[in-house]
Amino acid sequence: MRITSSRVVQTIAAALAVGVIATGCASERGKDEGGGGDTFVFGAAGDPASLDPALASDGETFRVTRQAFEALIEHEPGGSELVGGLAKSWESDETGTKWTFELQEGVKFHDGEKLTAEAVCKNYDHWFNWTGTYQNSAVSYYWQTIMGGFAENESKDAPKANYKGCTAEDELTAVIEVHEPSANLPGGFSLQALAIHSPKAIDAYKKQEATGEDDAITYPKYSQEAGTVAGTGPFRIVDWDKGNKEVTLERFDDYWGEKAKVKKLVFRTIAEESARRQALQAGNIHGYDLVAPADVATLEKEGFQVPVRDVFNIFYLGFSQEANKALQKKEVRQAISHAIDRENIVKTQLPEGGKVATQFVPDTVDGYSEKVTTYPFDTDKAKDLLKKAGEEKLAVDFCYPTEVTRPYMPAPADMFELMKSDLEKAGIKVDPKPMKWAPTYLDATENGTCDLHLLGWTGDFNDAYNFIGTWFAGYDKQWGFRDDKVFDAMKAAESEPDATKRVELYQKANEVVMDYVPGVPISSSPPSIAFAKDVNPPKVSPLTQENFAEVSFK
Amino acid sequence: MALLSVDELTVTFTGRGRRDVKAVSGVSFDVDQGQVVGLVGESGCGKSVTSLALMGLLPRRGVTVGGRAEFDGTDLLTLSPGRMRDLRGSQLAMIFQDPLSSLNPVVPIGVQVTEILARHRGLKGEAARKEAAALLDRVGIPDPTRRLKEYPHQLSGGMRQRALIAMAVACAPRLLIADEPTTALDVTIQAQILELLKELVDQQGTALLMITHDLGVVAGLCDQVNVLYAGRVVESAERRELFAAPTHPYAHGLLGSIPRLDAPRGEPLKPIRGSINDTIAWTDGCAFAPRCDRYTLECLQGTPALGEPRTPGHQVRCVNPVFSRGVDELRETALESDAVETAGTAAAADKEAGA
Amino acid sequence: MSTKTDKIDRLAELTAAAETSAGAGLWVEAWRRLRASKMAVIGAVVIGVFVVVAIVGPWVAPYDPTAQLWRGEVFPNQNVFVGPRGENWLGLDHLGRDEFSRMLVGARQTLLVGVVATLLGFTVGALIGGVSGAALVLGGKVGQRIDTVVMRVIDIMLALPSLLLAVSVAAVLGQSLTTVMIAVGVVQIPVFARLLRGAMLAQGGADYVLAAQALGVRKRRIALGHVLPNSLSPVIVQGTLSLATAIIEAAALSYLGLGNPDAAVPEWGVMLAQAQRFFDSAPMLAVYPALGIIITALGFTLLGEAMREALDPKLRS
Amino acid sequence: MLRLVARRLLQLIPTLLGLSVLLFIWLNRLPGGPAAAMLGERATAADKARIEAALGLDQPVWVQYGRFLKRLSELNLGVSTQTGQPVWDEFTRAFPATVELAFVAMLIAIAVGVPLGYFAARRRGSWLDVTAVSGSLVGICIPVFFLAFILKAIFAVQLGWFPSFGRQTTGLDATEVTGFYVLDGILTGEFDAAWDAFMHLVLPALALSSIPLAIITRMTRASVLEVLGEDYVRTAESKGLSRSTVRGRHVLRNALLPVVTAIGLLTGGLLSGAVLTESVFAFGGIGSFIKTAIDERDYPVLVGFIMFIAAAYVVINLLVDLAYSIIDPRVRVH
Repeated sequence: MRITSSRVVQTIAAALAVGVIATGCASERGKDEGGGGDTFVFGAAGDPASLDPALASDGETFRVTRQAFEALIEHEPGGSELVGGLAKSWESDETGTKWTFELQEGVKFHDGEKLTAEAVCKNYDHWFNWTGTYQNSAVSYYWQTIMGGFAENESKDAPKANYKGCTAEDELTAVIEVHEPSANLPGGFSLQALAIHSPKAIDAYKKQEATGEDDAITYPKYSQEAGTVAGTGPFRIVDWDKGNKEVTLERFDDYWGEKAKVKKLVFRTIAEESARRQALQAGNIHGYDLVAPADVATLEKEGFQVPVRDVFNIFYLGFSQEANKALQKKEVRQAISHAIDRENIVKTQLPEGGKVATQFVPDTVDGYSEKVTTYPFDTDKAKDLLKKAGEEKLAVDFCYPTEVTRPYMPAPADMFELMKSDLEKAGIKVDPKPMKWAPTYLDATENGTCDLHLLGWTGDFNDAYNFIGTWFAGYDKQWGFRDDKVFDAMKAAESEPDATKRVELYQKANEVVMDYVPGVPISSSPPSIAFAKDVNPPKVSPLTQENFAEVSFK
Repeated sequence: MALLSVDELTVTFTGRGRRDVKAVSGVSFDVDQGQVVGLVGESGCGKSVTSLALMGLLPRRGVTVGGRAEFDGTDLLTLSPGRMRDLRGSQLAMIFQDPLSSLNPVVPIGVQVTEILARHRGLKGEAARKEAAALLDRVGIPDPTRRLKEYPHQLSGGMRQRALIAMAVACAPRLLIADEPTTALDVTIQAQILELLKELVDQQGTALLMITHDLGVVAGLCDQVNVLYAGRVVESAERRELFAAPTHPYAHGLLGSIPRLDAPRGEPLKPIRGSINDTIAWTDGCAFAPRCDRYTLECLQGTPALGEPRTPGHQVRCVNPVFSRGVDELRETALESDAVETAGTAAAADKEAGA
Repeated sequence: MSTKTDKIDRLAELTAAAETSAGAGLWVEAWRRLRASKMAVIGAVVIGVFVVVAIVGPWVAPYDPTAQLWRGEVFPNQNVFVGPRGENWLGLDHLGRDEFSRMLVGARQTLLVGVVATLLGFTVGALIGGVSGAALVLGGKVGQRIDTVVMRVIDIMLALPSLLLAVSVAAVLGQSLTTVMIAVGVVQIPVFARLLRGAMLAQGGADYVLAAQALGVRKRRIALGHVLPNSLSPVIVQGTLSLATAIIEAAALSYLGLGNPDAAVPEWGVMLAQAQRFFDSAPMLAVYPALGIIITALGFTLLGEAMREALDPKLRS
Repeated sequence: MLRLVARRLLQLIPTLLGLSVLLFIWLNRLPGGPAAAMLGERATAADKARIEAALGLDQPVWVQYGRFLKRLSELNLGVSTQTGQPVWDEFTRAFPATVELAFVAMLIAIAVGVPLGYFAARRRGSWLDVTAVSGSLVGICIPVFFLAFILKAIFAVQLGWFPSFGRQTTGLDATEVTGFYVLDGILTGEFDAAWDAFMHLVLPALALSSIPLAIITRMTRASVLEVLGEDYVRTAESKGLSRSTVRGRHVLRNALLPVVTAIGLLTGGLLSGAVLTESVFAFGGIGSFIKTAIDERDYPVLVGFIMFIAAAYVVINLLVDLAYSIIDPRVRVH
């Protein structure tokens, strides 16, 4: 997991984006024929990378594909609990290596195919047998995270395969086996990247290679234009107008579940934050995600709907102990924790619903502990601790990203400045190291070259390991420390098959971590999403997995 | 009754922030039907300004024009711009000094000729083109139809001047003003152009106001001559009279400063001292005083009046005029009115003098 | 006797009276008309004020421009800002810092960027242009070849939109205030080079050069002693104008996120780019720096234009 | 004529060659250069190795340059790291938008600037003149992106007269022919679409036109003033020609010569402006594409764009010279 942090980011964006749309009350009037009222336009922050979610790891892509593809397991609308998706039920054996899924009956793919156990296996085997560029972690990131490597790993750096095989016990019973139990399961089955495609589509995919070893990946043609891809979702993708930066979806009338309320769903890319807001204000779009905190108030004042999501992310100040030896002293780490006025950050920078964090998981995640050591804002205490550590003259390099906003950190530069002045009040000299987000900043943080850095993570699914596990399960250059107490606590939790026991172990782990303070958890903030006055918005989800089929017009 | 009678014409430039400059202060002269009148003087003496004032071509802002200029009974100076436009080109026409810069570089000759025909004679299309060709032909431009399509930079200097003349005479104007029409041309061409002008004037009975610093030209062409100095007429006489007996020290000086091929060897030229810049305001006295050999304090008693100290009709503005004999040789040549010859020598001489 | 003298005296004084101011030297005349032109005066005043502020700003600034003294009073996330008031004449910025102090101190940064960038462009550009100009005028065959090569390079630079050029530079050097200066400066190089060369060519044809050559004056001396100085005036004018462009370009870079990344350091361009986020709730935060930039740039432009007119022989009466 | 064209196109070659060298160095040799960036955020050692091999960073420089050049010559500008699509395709997709925008902007600049400059010169010193001159000076001094921002805030957001972003109202699904939406609308008879596209153009075009407008106004004014003093204008007057003839045929025609050249140069500059304006209005053209490319450090795109612009620039100026040689007989090439 050398590159966790960047991953973190990616996923966040992903999950985030994905979410956006969705749950709204079904209004009869939504059904009326024709009229612009039947087209719902949503402002996206970026173009999707591909129409095949399996090749993607970013939210902008998932936001779109989620409306057309469904996974075996889904999250409850507006919540983070796992519920049936294409599988109405699932179970694992006691070893946690054999997963059995009971599929829904009468599910049709957009191309008319029927959902069967074979279809499911065809998908998993297709991914497992990927070759060439498809094995590039940039393409198959999520597969590699959840299921490890491939049938034949072409590069020694690819993780070892954990996927064993998939068998269709009968038409609607699929069994997926893995070598080792993993904390990523069953959560992983809910990932959009592992959503189920029509077998016919899969055959079509197989004929096309992702190419362009040269200087970047070229995605296969089928993933760049509507037509081939086919899932089971409430909408089907009918057009991707790259010139106009628009993806158009239409209601899928043979959908097995509750049909979509609007005839047409359009995702329109508007890169600029303020441009998105103005588009909504000007009535050119019906909603958008990643609302700047500053805009929330404005929009509410003007009568737009800005439903508050539950938090599902964590924003932290990371220490790289190898970059600055002083950070290896616990007092110093504690001092910094005390020095930072987190209240103020939440008060002035985060949108409504933001929370001060006490540990490296948000309180919405199972495994959150009330009993962790806390470090309230106290400049004098910080000074004392520094004196104790003999580090009155402490000076630190503080890296922060420019020109980027993340759901967990709306304005990095501003937050940096706030923390900087906090630290300086505590007598710590701060040397600002602003960097461009990609690749400079991400490389720097990955390799732990900054004393202090700002990062965060939004969960893919409700499992604490998806947060702390990615950081503290073992040595990581980003943090640059080895502490068996911490590592063991993680191991224990990960290898525990029983869900409830695991949760307790996670709570322990959190306490251990916060006692060691590898960094300062700052806050959890709900990424804001906004909708026009005249729509019934979907249920907003902490995982930002809103379902646009719920949207309708008033 | 004169065709054009200029009376006390004054032109004052009022540059902002600057002291007003009187370029022409009270110039009066007449031009009769078919007559050739010369306005002579060094550059800067106000002759060109005079001509522009008559044509109504002086910029409106920053210039005040006074006096009267009766053209056939109507005062050109108070005429409405619109009326003036109608007169210009049809009744009054002008030929300028530098033929190259006076022609629009990006418009074919043809158009520049036909546009005036269209404006004043309502000739359009083929008719206009025919007439234009005829005009070019008349001013001695060979192969006119081809020339019509060409641009000024494709023509020789002489051709250009001929083209300009063609435009000027296109509507058989009653008064033609030629401002140094030959100065920019080679000696031989000069002669031809003068010849041409002469012909045209004779044929059409056009009156010609010849503005020049070249006495040779005057000698060859003019019936009546007005010598200007610092914006005032200092001497005005019939051509022969003037050459015979230049009475104002300036006019005298001018004639004296021309080298003559027939002058005895070793006889020095008698150039006029100083330059047009060494001057005093007329209000203080004779503007020429600073350069004048005959200058006395009397010269500084206000503007000297225009009198006729010698022969009636020969007006001189001087308190102590020259009564020596004139320059008969030059007169002879002038009498023969062999323009080509004189113009040639004179101009050549003029060049040397200038160098 | 006496009559003779007072004859002369009288005449002398009258002549003197009539003397026009004609014949004054190019520079004298230019200076005279410069003083006469309103543009120049306004421009000069603006620049004067700006420079003074830039110099004394940090000392007269009422507060530390980087200290978040009123942090508790500003809530960007709820659009709660503090406008002008007794203690903060221009109100507070989005982090509770005194906007007025930031404007004052920012002036220096801004001026710095403009001046350094222009100087860079000027020096390098003038050097290149001068060399190849001199080479072409006096270098014969070889000189011509040199000139062609140099000018080809210059053309390449000219062929790039200034912003792209700046971006490339920024990308190579990484982000910092220095980068901005260099980036903006590089953009100016070809302009100056072409200008000086052009001027020198014009001068090269001038009679006095031919004369000098005819008199066998050494070529280097002609180039340095005659051609160069006489070619400078347009370059000087351009220099003034470039200061304006530089300041604006720098702002543009900041907007593209290539400006000085340490936003704590107040610089008008950065302040403007940042404040746009809050435009709806606190438009003035964007307007102050924007005005600063516009007015300053205007100052330099006015002066530059005035100088151009003053030095333009065509416009001399 | 043809010889001129040929000569200029030949000149294009060394320019582009030189440029390619610079870019090559930048691309493959300089620290923080793209080679790193291409790896993207989640690259593993495997990817690094793969790409380094692909870029042949192990081979001698000249070999690498050769390959680089070959790719360029095949118009293979590489693949955008943002979109994973060939840069060339991205350009051809985004180009019409920018051309359309730049064209309208230029149109505004000329249609307003020339008359304004002309009358300012005719009535020198009048209030019109003063406004025109000072206006143009201010115009040059307003940062384009700020102007764009203000225009949007006022006319799109506050007053709602114009759309605030994009090229076309969503869901209008107009048929696309040329990619120039206004034109398409007219061609296909979907006039509502044409109008819609036009409304989307207004604000960005206004913002973009500010600088060329200012410059054209001042140039026109200056050169009209100069021409008014020319002898041939006096000649024309002396012929008693009607005002319109004198002004049209004799004054304007000559006065516009330098303006034409300026327009050529400005068109090149418009592309810089487009980067700023388009990003403010999320106008799906090359400009906003480049803005993201800059944010994302999408080097293949930037490199491609630079080459592309360089070429475009030379061609534009060639066209200008041709135009010039047509309107000014003195430089006509035979």
